[in-house]
Amino acid sequence: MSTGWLIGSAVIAVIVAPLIGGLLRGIDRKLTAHMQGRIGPPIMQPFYDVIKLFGKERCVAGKAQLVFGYAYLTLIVTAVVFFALRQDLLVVLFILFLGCIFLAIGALSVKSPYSQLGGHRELLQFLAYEPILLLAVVPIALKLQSFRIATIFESGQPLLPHLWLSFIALLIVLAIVMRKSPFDISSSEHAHQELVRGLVTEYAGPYLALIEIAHWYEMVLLLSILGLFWVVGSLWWLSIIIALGSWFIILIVDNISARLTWSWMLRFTWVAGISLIGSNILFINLGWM
Amino acid sequence: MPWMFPTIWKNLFSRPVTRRYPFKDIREPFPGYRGKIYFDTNKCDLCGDCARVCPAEAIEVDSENKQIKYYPFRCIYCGTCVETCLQGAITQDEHYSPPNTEKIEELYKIEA
Amino acid sequence: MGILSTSRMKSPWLLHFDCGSCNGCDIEILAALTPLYDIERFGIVNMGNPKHADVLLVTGPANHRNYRVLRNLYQQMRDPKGVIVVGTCGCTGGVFHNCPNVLGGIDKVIPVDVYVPGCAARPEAIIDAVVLALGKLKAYGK
Amino acid sequence: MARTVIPFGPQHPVLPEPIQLKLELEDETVVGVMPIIGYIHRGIEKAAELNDFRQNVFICERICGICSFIHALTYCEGAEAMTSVEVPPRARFLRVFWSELSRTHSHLLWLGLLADSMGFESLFMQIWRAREMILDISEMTAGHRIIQSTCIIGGVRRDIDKEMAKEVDKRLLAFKEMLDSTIAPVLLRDPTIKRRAVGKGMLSKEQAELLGAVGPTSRGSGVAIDIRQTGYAAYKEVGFEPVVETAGDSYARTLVRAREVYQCVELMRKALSMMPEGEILVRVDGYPEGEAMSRTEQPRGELIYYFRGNGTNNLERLKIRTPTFANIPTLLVMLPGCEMADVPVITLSIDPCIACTER
Ligand code: SF4
Ligand code: SF4
Ligand code: SF4
Ligand code: SF4
Ligand code: SF4
Ligand code: SF4
Ligand code: SF4
Repeated sequence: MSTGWLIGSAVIAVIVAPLIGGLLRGIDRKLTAHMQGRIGPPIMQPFYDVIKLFGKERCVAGKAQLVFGYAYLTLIVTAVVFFALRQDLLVVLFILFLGCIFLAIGALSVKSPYSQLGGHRELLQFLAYEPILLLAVVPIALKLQSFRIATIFESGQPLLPHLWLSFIALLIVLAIVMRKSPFDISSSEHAHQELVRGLVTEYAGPYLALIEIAHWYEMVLLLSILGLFWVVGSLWWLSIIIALGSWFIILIVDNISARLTWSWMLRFTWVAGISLIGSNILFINLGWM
Repeated sequence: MPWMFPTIWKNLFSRPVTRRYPFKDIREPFPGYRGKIYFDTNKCDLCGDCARVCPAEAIEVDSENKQIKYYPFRCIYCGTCVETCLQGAITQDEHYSPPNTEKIEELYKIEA
Repeated sequence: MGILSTSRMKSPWLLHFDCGSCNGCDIEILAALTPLYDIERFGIVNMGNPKHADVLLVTGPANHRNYRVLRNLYQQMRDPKGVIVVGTCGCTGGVFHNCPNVLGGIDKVIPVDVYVPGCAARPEAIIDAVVLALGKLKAYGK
Repeated sequence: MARTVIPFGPQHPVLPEPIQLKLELEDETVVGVMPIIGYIHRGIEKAAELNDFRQNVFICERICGICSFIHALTYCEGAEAMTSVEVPPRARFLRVFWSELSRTHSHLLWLGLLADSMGFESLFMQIWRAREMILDISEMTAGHRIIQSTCIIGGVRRDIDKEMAKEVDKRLLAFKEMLDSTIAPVLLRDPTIKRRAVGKGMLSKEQAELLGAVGPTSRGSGVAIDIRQTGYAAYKEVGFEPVVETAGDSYARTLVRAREVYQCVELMRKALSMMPEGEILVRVDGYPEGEAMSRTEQPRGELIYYFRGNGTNNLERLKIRTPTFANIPTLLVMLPGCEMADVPVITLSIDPCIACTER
């Protein structure tokens, strides 16, 4: 594929990803409302929220936090660009991790105890899902002998039949990244939590909007990684269906479970994630998958 | 977890139960709802009983100037005044008193 | 109407503060969030954080202890912001008008935009009040 | 992480009411709790001395909007004792009906808040949806969703005729059906709820007795005390068995309340069907004289009013002791040693109600 084409797609990705992310958030809220027997907000709601936040008066708790907030957004966008350029999957993930760490440090850099605890929890949460996310791409490499996304596109055969165990592990990660029950420990979507959206308590107005947009990027990126499990030339729409299907499953789980505590989450993600991926790797090596 | 599933699945595919106030599906209050208070200026004889029993001091009877001042933003809509008035001059509507950007008061000129 | 003011109208985030009420109006506010009234239809979310909120919903009369908390919360909120007082006792003191520890209506402490009478105010009245308060958010900056 | 002090409240979405808990944390473990109160104090006891004793009913009923009827009932029982008024039997049964209606909506409200504090939003929504059915009954019978305002000294202000009783019965059955089909199975079986509540906030029977816990908090620890057993209003005639669980954790307290909702529905239906014909209100002549006490069972436990009158329009003293006041000390046993994430669930499990504790 030509370089020009790739760069073009990167530009499109940067523009379109937040639109898709916001739209998905809107549909998410609508569907959740329907599951609860309510009507719910309009689908465009997340965009209204973000635009309104841009129009709010500015206020910062600390300059440092702002810098970290911007770093978070920039890094996530960079990760999306790298993904669109079909670079190494490991590079994409590491940039993503770095971004998330900046978000947590931003929260830790202000004095408010809620923000502190929220940042602390974010790091714990990070500890829970990042290893799984990293490990989950190992089987891909084992299968294709490369971490490059381009290779996955070129391979011409779907990964899912071989890697469905890792795929399930990635679903857990997705739930954590989307901050959904039972894993919404650091910043619940519906503020009714002991930390009052701990992580972002001190971000307000336009800055909160930037964080929100970064979340949209992050979610779309993860969904795209899930979509990678089924890229076969002409059946590209199947990968979209897979990504959206996973997203829908997370929504359902969110609505049928209570939030759990971080200690449980850590145990669960590690045990479930590592055993799923481990057996996946084992099966590949045994030639069963 | 699985025990919540049937409910949300059913909800997902049925019409939401939301009353779409203020657009449609507005449910009228039940008969006898304790709503807004009205005075009948023809019946009142300015005896002042209603002002005495009102627990929120929402009524002021001014017998000199022959008027009643009623404060809807003080009234707790208990209905005691309605029960007390011997002349039957006070009625309680079934609709709630509407919100406002300022605390209006109502002045009734008594004719009798 | 610009896109910004449309968005303001469509996304009022609430902060609820119980300023010494009897819970009657508080539970009606909560009830307004639940399926039968579902004020999330209007993009309203109950935020627990004054820095994120646009509309402050106060219930109950201010008293000598909590008025400082109330003032703090109000000052922490970012412009544009609105204040709705829900319930008679927050409007004027209502049935608590002669209680010794009660200062009176919320408007003795912070500026109030909309008053909702009723003891307790119905969820319908709360919805009406939010619609009224949106008028102020809409006019902001003009 | 070093020791941090987190101010929990006075404005916090998990606690709808303003109380501040200063939580001392080591990492995420709570090592100390200091409740700071007074945000909601209005001085109602003093106001009750300033007002006419008949007007006090309306103030007492607004000590709190959740079990507002029971406050009015307790006040009226005491005032009736002081003025030697005999309440007609029909009124006593109607009082049982509205008491239980308050209890039902209060317990549902609490179950919803519990689900919400666990981040189980859809369950919260379902419970509150069911609660609207109870509020509709309240609006139909009493003319208001929250503050029933039907109890006054000498009886009740509204009657429930045959036709309305039938309609109420129909609605109660529909409500029970909804409980059975959507809410009870989740509360009883859901593993995530159990994980958050079982074994959290332990209170042994001995501790409950020692600290003087009341209501569901004590009944969840196996102490079978329910003031309704004293037979005030018409509880003697209606008859019931207190609901008791023995585990003593947050989950046991949840179960007590969930089972009491069923009990309330039964009591309401019984009260309506056993209600005799006749007067509902008698005239009150005379003024409160001497002393009186009245005790009732609120959704949260025992409520005590003490009265002293001097034969005038105004009471000389009105003293209220509320269930939460008796239950707060149990928090000091339950909270230390728990995780920060469990604080809302445990705090909620005693159903703290500040409005009437501080009055
Ligand atoms: S309204 Fe009735 S009670 Fe009040 S002053 Fe007039 S006649 Fe008397
Ligand atoms: S309804 Fe109650 S509060 Fe309102 S004016 Fe009448 S007596 Fe006073
Ligand atoms: S207005 Fe009435 S119901 Fe509302 S908080 Fe005040 S006393 Fe309670
Ligand atoms: S009881 Fe309340 S109002 Fe009365 S003196 Fe004490 S603090 Fe003041
Ligand atoms: S009421 Fe006061 S003085 Fe009496 S026993 Fe209790 S604590 Fe002691
Ligand atoms: S126990 Fe709670 S619900 Fe009942 S009156 Fe007191 S504050 Fe209100
Ligand atoms: S009785 Fe106790 S709590 Fe009350 S004022 Fe005296 S010392 Fe304080």
